[in-house]
Amino acid sequence: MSGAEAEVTERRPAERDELHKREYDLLDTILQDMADAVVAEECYVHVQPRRVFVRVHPDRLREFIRYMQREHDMWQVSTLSGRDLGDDLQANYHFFLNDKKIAITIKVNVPRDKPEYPSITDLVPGVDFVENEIREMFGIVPVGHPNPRRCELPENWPGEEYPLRKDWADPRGLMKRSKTTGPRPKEEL
Amino acid sequence: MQAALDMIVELLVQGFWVLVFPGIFFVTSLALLWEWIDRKVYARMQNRVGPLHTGWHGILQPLMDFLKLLSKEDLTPKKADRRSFAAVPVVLLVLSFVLCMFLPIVDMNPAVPGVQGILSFEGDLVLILFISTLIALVIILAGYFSSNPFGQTGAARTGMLLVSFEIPLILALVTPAFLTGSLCVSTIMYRLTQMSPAYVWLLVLPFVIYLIASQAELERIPFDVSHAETEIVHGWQVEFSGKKLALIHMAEDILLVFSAGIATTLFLGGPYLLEFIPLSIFSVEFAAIAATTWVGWVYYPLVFMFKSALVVVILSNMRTLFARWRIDQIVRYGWKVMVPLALLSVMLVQVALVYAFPLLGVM
Amino acid sequence: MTSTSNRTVVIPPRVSIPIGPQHPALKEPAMFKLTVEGELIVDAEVNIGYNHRGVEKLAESNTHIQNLYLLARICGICSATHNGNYAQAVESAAEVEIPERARYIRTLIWELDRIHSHILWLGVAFHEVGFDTAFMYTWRDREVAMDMLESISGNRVHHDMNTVGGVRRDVPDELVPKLLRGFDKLKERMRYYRDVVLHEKTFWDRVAGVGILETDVAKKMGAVGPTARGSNVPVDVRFNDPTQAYVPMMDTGDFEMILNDRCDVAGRTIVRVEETIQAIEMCSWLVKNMPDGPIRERVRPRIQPNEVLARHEAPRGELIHYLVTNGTDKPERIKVRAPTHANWVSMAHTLKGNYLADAPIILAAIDPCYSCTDRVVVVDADEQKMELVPLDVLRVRANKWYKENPRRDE
Amino acid sequence: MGFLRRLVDKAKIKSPWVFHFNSGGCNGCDIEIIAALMPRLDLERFGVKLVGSPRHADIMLCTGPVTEQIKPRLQRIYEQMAEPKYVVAIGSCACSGGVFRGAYNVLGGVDQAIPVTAYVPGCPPKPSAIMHGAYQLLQVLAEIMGVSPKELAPEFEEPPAPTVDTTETGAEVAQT
Repeated sequence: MSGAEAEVTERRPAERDELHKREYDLLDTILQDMADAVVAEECYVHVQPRRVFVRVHPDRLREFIRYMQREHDMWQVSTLSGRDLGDDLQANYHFFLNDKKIAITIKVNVPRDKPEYPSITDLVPGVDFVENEIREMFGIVPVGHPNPRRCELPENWPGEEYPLRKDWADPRGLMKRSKTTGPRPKEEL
Repeated sequence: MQAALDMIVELLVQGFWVLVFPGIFFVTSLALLWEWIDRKVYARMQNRVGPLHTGWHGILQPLMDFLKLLSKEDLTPKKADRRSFAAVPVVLLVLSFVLCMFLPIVDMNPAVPGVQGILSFEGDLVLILFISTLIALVIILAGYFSSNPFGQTGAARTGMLLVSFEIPLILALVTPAFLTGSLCVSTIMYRLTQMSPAYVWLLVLPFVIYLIASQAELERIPFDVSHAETEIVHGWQVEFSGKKLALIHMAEDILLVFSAGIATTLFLGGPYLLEFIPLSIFSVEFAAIAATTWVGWVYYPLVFMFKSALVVVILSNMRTLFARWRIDQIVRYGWKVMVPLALLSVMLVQVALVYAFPLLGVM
Repeated sequence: MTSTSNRTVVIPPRVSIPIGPQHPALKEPAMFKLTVEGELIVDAEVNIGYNHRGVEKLAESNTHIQNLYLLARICGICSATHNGNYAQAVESAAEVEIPERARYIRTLIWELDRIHSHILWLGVAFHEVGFDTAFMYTWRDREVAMDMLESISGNRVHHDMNTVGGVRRDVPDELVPKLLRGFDKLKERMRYYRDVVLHEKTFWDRVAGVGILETDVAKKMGAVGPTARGSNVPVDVRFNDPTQAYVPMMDTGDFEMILNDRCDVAGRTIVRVEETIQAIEMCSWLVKNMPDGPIRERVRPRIQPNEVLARHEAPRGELIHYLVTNGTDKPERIKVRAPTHANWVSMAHTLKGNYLADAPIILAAIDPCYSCTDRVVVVDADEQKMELVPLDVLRVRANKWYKENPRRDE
Repeated sequence: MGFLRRLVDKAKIKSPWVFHFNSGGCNGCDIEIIAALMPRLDLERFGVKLVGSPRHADIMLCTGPVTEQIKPRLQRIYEQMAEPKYVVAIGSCACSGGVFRGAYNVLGGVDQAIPVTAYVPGCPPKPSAIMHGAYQLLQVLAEIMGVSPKELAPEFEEPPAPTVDTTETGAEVAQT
């Protein structure tokens, strides 16, 4: 599936014991309804209470979001966090099902050379600027975003540099913490 | 030769009156004193200490602010119209000095009965109202000259505010003129002191209206929407700095002195205090001594300062108690409440003068 | 006021008022481009990129312990929440159970932080509206809460109370009576401020009916915290997804979520004041039945590879830490989603259609904490026929205007 | 004229108008600056007044490690201040970049962007520390101006340091 930690994966599935019953019911309904859109072996219920992780194919993402909004009344969007898995880039949408009290994370993997996937801003307006941020920080481009623009990086930031990728090194080099440069001389300011 | 000498002496004496005692120097020091009182009351009402370390309990703080501003660098935005940008503070200061000349602090010309101000003449009440409108106009122009979007919005707001509070101010100031039938501030004040107390009850409502309207004229909370600190930074004053800012702050303080002065003169009986006591020794002999000898020169200003200090404390309390209103609420409140109230008080006075008082036999 | 109903009348000049990046109303640098028609705000545009410090990149080169201090410095007012939530994330990644007393102390610090943050916000709201006397009074009474925080954690703002596996300092028993007395004093003052908020006419005029955010719009735009609860949206992590000492507290059942259906700034104000009183009751409940026992658990610095989503109810809303560990003592990826970040879209929506004078109070209504957020959102003007100037042109025009007003006239 | 010159110099010390600018900090220092202006520890006793526009101010209180995006604005605001101007860097972020030193978007300290006169370290410095910093700055300026610092604030006594059991004393101190 992805990068270095393939064998020691960070997935910690929980047993199907009584504690995680509600989460497993939700996961089963999802797997049963949307079997083809979801990568089955990567969806699991986490040991931590009230957490479900699901991985979806990029092209079926919008359909999956509509299904969740229709079936499970998913309206509370939390955020979108990007990840660099070595040869793949991953976008995780975090939602919270308010009535079932379960936090569901929808993962979308995109290849590094062609990092695009359909944007869902029109379905969920809340993610409008988080998608901009992921485009700027990771280079993952949500196609069809209504208002792509420069987010928090300064104007003079070079276009194709993506600071949060693992392979990006700070051109100025991490300022050595201990070395005290002292106040810059007056004329240089 | 003798006439020339007399003329020179006369000039010097007049110069002393205008420049030093009841004139510019006295009014400026009074302005600094009132700003100190205002800041101290505002701070103490907020459980704070207020300025403490400059002079006795911070009394020199306004003076220090003024001197410091004078010594700072003076900037003019390139796009602003330089000459008029520099003219605005000077015009404001001159206008507020002229306004203060009409206040009867010391008896300037004994010929006319009662204490007369330096420039008191028949009809100076109308001139006062005209100059206060002129000041509002100059403030609006100052906003546009500074060519700063904050300045322009601040000037537009000041315009709306001052226009909507001009009418209540005028009606409140004109009511004492109805009672006494004269248009000279000093003679109004003198005749009011002679009248029976029944007339004083008619002045209570105009006094309240005047206080609220002058709070709006001086643009203080709850009406300081034009240079509201949090919305548009310092409104029309945002581009002024250094000497210009010092002059503007001094002009504002002098306007405070003038508003408090007019309130004491027309509504609180001007520089007379002991004369109101019914005992003959006070109302007759003391009034005569005060009117003629040097005692008046000390007693009248002291009473004047005491009464206007009271008014300043009232205005300062208003500042602490209220939040700032939005411009549309102020304008709506101005037209829907203040103007009808002012008209009502004028009608009340007319009805009382024409019908009620002759019936009750009040003279 | 020119009537904007019939278009034939002369349209007032469209002035673009830049509030910020330096503005007394905003305690932090944020650039709000309000396009104003006369006094009505037609279009609001938020640019908060001034605060971006690259915290996430920095966090990846720090160990977990160092990250605790770094993440606490993201936001000065809600520093205990970032600190506590990251510690909670690392502990659930390591799947370690921390002692009961440590849970209670961590939750006590969270609630105390909520009290001081809400009172601070109440003071700033009074200041935005020009009610400076109440601003002074609220901040004076906030000193009682600050002294309590200082006596427990040693520092007024950044407490750094938590560590991986528990809490760093204990609450000595002789401090408990003092805390209880402080809570009573705070509760009595907060009741006084609730009356001031409800009955002070000049304040109520400025807050009622301003900044309307309907319930469904709040849901769609992803509003969180008191901003959402002020529009009747049941969003509160303490009740929906309780962790630490909230679990026993919710079982007692005498606390319930505070909602208000006014949907305007007044609603949010009432929710925050009620929440402060509830937080004070929670604190006294925590201090009264706090179990004894150890306050720390030994945890090996190398955390097993794990993927955790830690959620916590910060004073401003739902805070999310998405942590991925990779077996070393440094996090592989840490994503911090601060609550104010979620409120930007809904806040920009509420700005439209209000007066310019209301802008500060609406901005303050979501209790913005720009240091938590460093992103930007643009809201287009509604379907009026006026030509909308795109963002870059506005920025160029703003820079040109700045250049034309240099400090010195040549 | 010597007396007038000395009086004006003394005026420059006695009424320092202050103006606050946050260049990307965590606003912990900002709330402590405002807490220093509050009833418990009132900075206005030195005549300090918080003004909103750089044109009116003498001292700029700058907090936060300067981020890349805000540096041009910070320098432009600094230029807009009228001439005898001083900058006080409040908080360890402003002094040296603090916790955020080394991040790719942070300059690391206000002195990398504008000349700084005084530093108040601490994360965040307590209000009494900010007050002490302000008082020290005024004394230093007094020496530069040749005004004897003694009568700067003759009866100035150390602000009441909050003792450990402060719940009720804190309130009492605030009440007085």
